[in-house]
Amino acid sequence: MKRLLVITTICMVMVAFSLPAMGAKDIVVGFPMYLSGGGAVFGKPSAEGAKMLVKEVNDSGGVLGRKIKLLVRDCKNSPDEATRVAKEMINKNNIDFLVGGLTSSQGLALSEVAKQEQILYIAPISKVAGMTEPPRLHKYVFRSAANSKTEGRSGAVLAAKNKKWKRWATIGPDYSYGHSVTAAFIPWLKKLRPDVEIVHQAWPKLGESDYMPFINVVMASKPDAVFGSLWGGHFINFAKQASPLGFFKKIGFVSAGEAGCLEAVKGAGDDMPAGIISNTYDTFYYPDTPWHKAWVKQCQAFTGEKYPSSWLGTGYDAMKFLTEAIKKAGTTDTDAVIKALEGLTINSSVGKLKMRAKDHQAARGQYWGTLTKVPEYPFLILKPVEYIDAEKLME
Amino acid sequence: MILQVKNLVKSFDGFMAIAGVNFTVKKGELCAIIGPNGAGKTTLFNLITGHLSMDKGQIVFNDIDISRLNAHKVCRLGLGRSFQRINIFSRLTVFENIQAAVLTHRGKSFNFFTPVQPLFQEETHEILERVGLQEHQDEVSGSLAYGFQKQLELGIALAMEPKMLLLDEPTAGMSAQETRATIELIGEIVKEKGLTLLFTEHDMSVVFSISERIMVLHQGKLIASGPPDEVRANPEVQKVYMGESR
Amino acid sequence: MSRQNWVLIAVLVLLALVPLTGSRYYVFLLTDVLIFGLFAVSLNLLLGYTGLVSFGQAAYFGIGAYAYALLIKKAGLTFGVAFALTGLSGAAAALIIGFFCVRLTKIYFAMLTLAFSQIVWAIIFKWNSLTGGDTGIYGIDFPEFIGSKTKFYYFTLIVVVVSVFLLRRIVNSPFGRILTTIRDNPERTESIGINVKLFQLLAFIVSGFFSAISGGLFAIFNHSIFPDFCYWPISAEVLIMTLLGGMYSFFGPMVGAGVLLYLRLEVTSYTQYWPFILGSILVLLLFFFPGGIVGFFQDQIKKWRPSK
Amino acid sequence: MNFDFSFVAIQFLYGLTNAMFIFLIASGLSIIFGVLGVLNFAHGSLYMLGAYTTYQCVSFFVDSPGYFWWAVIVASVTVALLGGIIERLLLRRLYQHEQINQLLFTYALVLILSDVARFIWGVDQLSVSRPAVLKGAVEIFGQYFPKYNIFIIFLGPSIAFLFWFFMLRTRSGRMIRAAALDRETLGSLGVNVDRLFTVVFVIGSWLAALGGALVSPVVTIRPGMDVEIIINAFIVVVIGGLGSFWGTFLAALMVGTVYSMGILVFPRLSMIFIYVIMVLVLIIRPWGLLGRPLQR
Repeated sequence: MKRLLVITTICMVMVAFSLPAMGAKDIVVGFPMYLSGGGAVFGKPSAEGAKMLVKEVNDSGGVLGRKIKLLVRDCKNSPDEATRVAKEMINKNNIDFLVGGLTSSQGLALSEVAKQEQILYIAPISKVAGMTEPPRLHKYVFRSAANSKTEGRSGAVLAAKNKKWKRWATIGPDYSYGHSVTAAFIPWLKKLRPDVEIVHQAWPKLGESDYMPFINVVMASKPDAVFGSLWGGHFINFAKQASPLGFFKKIGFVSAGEAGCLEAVKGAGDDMPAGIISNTYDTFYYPDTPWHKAWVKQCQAFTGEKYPSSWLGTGYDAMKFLTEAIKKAGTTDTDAVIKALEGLTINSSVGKLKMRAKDHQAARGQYWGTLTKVPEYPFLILKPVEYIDAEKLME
Repeated sequence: MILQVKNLVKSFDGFMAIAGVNFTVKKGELCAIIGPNGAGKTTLFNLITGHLSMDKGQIVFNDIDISRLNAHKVCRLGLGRSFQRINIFSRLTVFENIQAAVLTHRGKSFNFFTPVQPLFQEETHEILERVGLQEHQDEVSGSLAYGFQKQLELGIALAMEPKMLLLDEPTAGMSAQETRATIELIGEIVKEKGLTLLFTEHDMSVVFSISERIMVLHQGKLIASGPPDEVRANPEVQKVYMGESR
Repeated sequence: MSRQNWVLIAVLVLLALVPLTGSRYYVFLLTDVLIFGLFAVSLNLLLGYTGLVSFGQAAYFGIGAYAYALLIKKAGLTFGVAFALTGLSGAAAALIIGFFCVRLTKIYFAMLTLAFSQIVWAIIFKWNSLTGGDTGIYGIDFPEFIGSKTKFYYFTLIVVVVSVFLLRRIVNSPFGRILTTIRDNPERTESIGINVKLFQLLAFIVSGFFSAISGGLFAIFNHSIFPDFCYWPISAEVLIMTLLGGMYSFFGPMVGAGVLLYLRLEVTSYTQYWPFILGSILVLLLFFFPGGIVGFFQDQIKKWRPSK
Repeated sequence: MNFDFSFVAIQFLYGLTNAMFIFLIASGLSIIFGVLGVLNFAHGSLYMLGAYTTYQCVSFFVDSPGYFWWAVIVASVTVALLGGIIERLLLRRLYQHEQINQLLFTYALVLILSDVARFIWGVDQLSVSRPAVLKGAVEIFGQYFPKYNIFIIFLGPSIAFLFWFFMLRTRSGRMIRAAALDRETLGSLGVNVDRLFTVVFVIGSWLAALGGALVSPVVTIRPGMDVEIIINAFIVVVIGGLGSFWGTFLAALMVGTVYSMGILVFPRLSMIFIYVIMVLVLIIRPWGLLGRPLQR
C-alpha cells in the first residue's frame, strides 16, 4: 500500500513536470551533441562554445529583443540518437532552430530531420562533403564547419610541398568521414604532384582499439608518407601504438581530423609524435592579432582554463551564424533566416567567415602546421602554422 | 506384448548407466522396477519415452519401433509418463494444466485464433474429477500442496488417454497417508481404464501391494524378474538391494 | 463483454481523440510509444509467453526497417506491397535464425540470438552500396495517403491495434496455451505430445513478423534509418520496456514502453546522466517490483480483493 | 601488395598480443558464467574501471620507482573488491530469480558504472605511459616490435598456466571446478557455496580489471571502452564454449590472429571473418569449441 502511494506520487510529479513551459518568448535552439562516449571530449567543448556565444548575445540584450535559449542534449555517438533527440526537441520543446551533431553520420541524420521538419539546421562539426552537395543538399541545411573536401585538399597542399614523398599510403576510419576526406585528398595530391603513387589504403573500423596490425601492414607497403584521417582519441590510440615502432621517424605523416588539436596533443602525452603535419579547427595561440587575442580571453574567462579547447570555436561559430542571420532577417521566420544566412559573413573564431549562398557551406579553411615542441607550452603546438583559405579549394 | 525392450545400452562419458537391458511387458500388466539409488531407473524411463537417445538396442511399443522417436512422438502413440520431480506447468491453473494436455491429445494445438478457454470443458472436468482436483481447478498449480501436484501430474498423463503409463516414483516425498491414497487412486484408474502400468518406487510396501511383477535393476542390469514373492526370495536381490536396507 | 475489454475500448477512444488536442508533442510521443509498444509486445510473445529470452530482437526491428526502406526506395514498390513484405521479411529472417536458436536453451539461446543480431548489424553496416553503411538510408517519406503526422498517427494506431489484437488472439488460442506450457516446463510439454522446438520456432517467427512491422512503422516515422536499429542496445532497451511493464501480463510491455519513453523524454531534458537513472530504475525494478508495473498493480488489486 | 615473411610474422605477433588481452577479459567472463551461471554484461565496465583506476594510481605513485606495476596491482585489486561487493550486496539476491533478471541486472550495472566513470573522470581521453623497462621496441626478423607487446604475449600464457595450476592442483580450484559441474551436490557436501561464488566473482573481476590495467599504456582510456570490449569478449566466450577455460584461450588466439591476418587479405572485412567463425561454431557446435553440450 505504501509502495502504491509512492508510485502514485512519483507519477503525479512527473506529469506536473512534463506540462510544457508556456509563455516563453525566447528563441529556442536545440543543440544535440555527442556528450557521452568516446567523442564527448570534443562534443563537450563544442557545446561550451555555443553556450559562450549565447551568453555573449544575451548579456548584450539578446536578438530582436528576445533571449536565446540553448537546449543541449546528449545524442551519444549514433545518428539514430541524434535523429531521435532532434525530433524530441522539435516536438516537445518547440525549438526554432537546430544546431549540433558531431560525427558525419549525425550531421547527415540531422540534415534529414531538418528537411522533413522544415527547420533550419547548422552543422558545427560534421564534415562529410556530401551533406552540402546534391543530392543531399537542401534549403534547410547549412554548415559552419569546414567540409571533408576542403580538409582533404588542404592536406594535399601541405603534402605536396615535400618533394621526397612519392609513395603514399592512407589510413582512415572505415565510415563516411574517413572515406570522404581521403577521397578528397588523393586526386588533389595527384593534381599537384603527378608523380606520386598510392601504395596502400588501410581502413580500421571506427573506434578500433588495436591499430597494430594496420600499422604493420602500412609499414610493410613501404610508403614515404602516410595520409591519416583518424580523429581525436582514435589518433591518440594510433599514435601510442605506432610511436614505439619508430613509425613517425621513418615515415612522413599528414593527419587530417584535427590531430593537431589541443585535446589530442594533451591526451597522447609522451606518445604524440613531433614533426607530423596536422590541422585543427583553430588555435588559441595563433594568429597573433588583437581580435583573436580577445576571443581567446573570452574563452579563458568562460571556461576558466588557461589553454581553452580549440573546439569551442565550432559551437561558437555556428551559433554566431545563426544569431547574426536572425538579426539581419529581423525575424525568426525560417525562410527569412535562410535568406539572411546565404552569403552572410561573420566575425568568427578564425576571422571573417562567409556562408556561401551556392551550397550553404561556410568557406572555412583550416590551420595546418607541423607539431613542434616549444618551451612556452607543456605540449606540442603547430609551428609553423598557416591558415589555408578554403575559397581556392572549393568548387 | 505392449512393450519390448531389447538389449538397451546407454552410457554417459564412459559410465555405463544402462548395460544391456531386456524385458517385456504384457498388455494390462502392473509392473514395478526397483533398484538402489543410481541403478539407472530414471535413465531407463527416459530412454523408453525418448527423452534420451540410446546408444544401442531396440524398443518396441505396441508393435511400433520407437527406438529413434522423439519424446513428443512417443507420447502420442499412447505412452503416458509422470516424473520423479514435480513436473507440472506451475504458472498455469490446475484446469489449464489438464486442458493443455487434452488440447494436444485432440490435435488442437495448431489452432492459432480460436479462444482457448471454452474448449474441452467437459473432458477436462472429467479428468479433474477422476484425480480429485475439481475443488482446486482455478488455483495456480505451482502453489498447490505437494500431494495435489502429484495428482495433477497423473491427471496430465491421463488426459493423453494412454495405453500404458510410466510412473517414476509416483509417491516420492509423500506422507504415508498420501502415499496410500495415491496408490489406491492409481490402482483404481489403471483397472478402470484397462491400462498397462510400469512404475518405479522406493517404498517396498507399495511395490509389493500392487505389482503383479517386479523387476530389479542393479548397476544398469536387470538381475531379477518375476512375481513379488519370487523376487523377494531371490538371494541375489537380497544381497544387492535388501542388504543395503534404506 | 468483460471489464478488461471495456477498459481497452475506453483507452482506444482516448488514443483516437489525442490529435484533437492539437498537441504535436503528444502525437509524437504516442506514435513512438505505439510503435515500441508493438515491438515490446511482440518480444513478450517469446519472453513472457514462451519463456525464451531473445537478446537480439533488434535484428527483426532493423530488418523490418531496412526491408521497408529498400523496397520503397530501391525496388520502387507501392506502399501496400512494401509494407506487407516488411512483416514477411522479419518472419523469414526469424525462420532462418530461429531454426538454429531454438536448438539451444536458456542463456545459450540468448547468446545465439545476440550473436545473430550482431551479424545482421555488421552486414548492414558494411554493405555500403545497398544500405548506405553508417549514414543509413534517408528520405523515407510518408506515403501519400498518410502524408501528415496526424494521419500517420492514426495509421500507426490502426496497424498497432490490429497487430496487438492478432497477438492477443494468438496468446489466448490453443497455440498460445501450449506456448505457456513450454515456458513453464518444456520437458513436460514434450511429454504431452508437443514438438517443443517447432512451437518455439513458430513463436519466434510470429514475434519476428510483428517486430519487423514495428520496425517498418518506425522507418516511416523516423524518415531515416541507421544500422544502430539492429545494434544490441536496442534489444536491451525493448527487454527493459517489457520487464518494466510486466512480462506476465499481455499489455505490460505496452505500458513499459510508454513509461520508459516518457521518462526518457522528460529526464533527458534535465540531465545528461540518463543511463545512470535508467540503470537505477532497472535495479529498483529487479529488486522491489519483479512483476513490473502491471504485475505490481495486479498484486495490489488482488490484496484488496483476496478472493473473487 | 607483396609481403615479406617478416611482416607476416610480425602481423601474427600483433594478433597474439591482441589475443592475450581478449583472453584476460574473456577468461574472467567465462569463469563467472561457468560457476555462477551469470552472463556478466558489466564485465567490460570492470575492465574500464581497471583502466581508469590505473590512471588514477599512476598519477598518485608517479614519483616512486616501479610506479606502473604498483598502479596495476592496486587498481586491479581495488576493482576486484568492488566486484566482490557488488556480488555480495546485490547480485547474490538474484540467484533465485530467472536468468533474464541476472542478465538485466548486469546490464543495469553497465549503465550505472559508465555514468559513474564519466562523473569521476570526465570525458577526456586519458593516457598512461609505458613503464620505463618496456618502452621502445626490439628487432625481430629485421622489424621493430614493441617490448610491451612481447611482455603481454608472455604474460597471457603465464596467467593461463597459473590459472590452470590453481584449478587443477589446489583445493579451492577443485571446488570451483566442481561447482561449475554441479552446484547442488557441492552444497550438500558442506562446501560454503555462497563464499565460493563471491571468490569466483572476485577472481573474474580481477581478471577484467587486470586486462584494463595492462591495456592502459597501449590505448587511450575513455568512455565507451567498456562496451567495445564486452562484445569481443562475448564473441570469444561463445566460440570457445561458455564456461570452458581452455576453450576461451583457444578462441582468443583464433579471434586475435584471424583478425590481424584478415587485415592482410581483406582490410575492410576482417571483422566479418570473426562473425562468420562465430556463426559457424554456433551452427556446428552450439556449445562452443571446447564447451560441453547441455544435457536438457
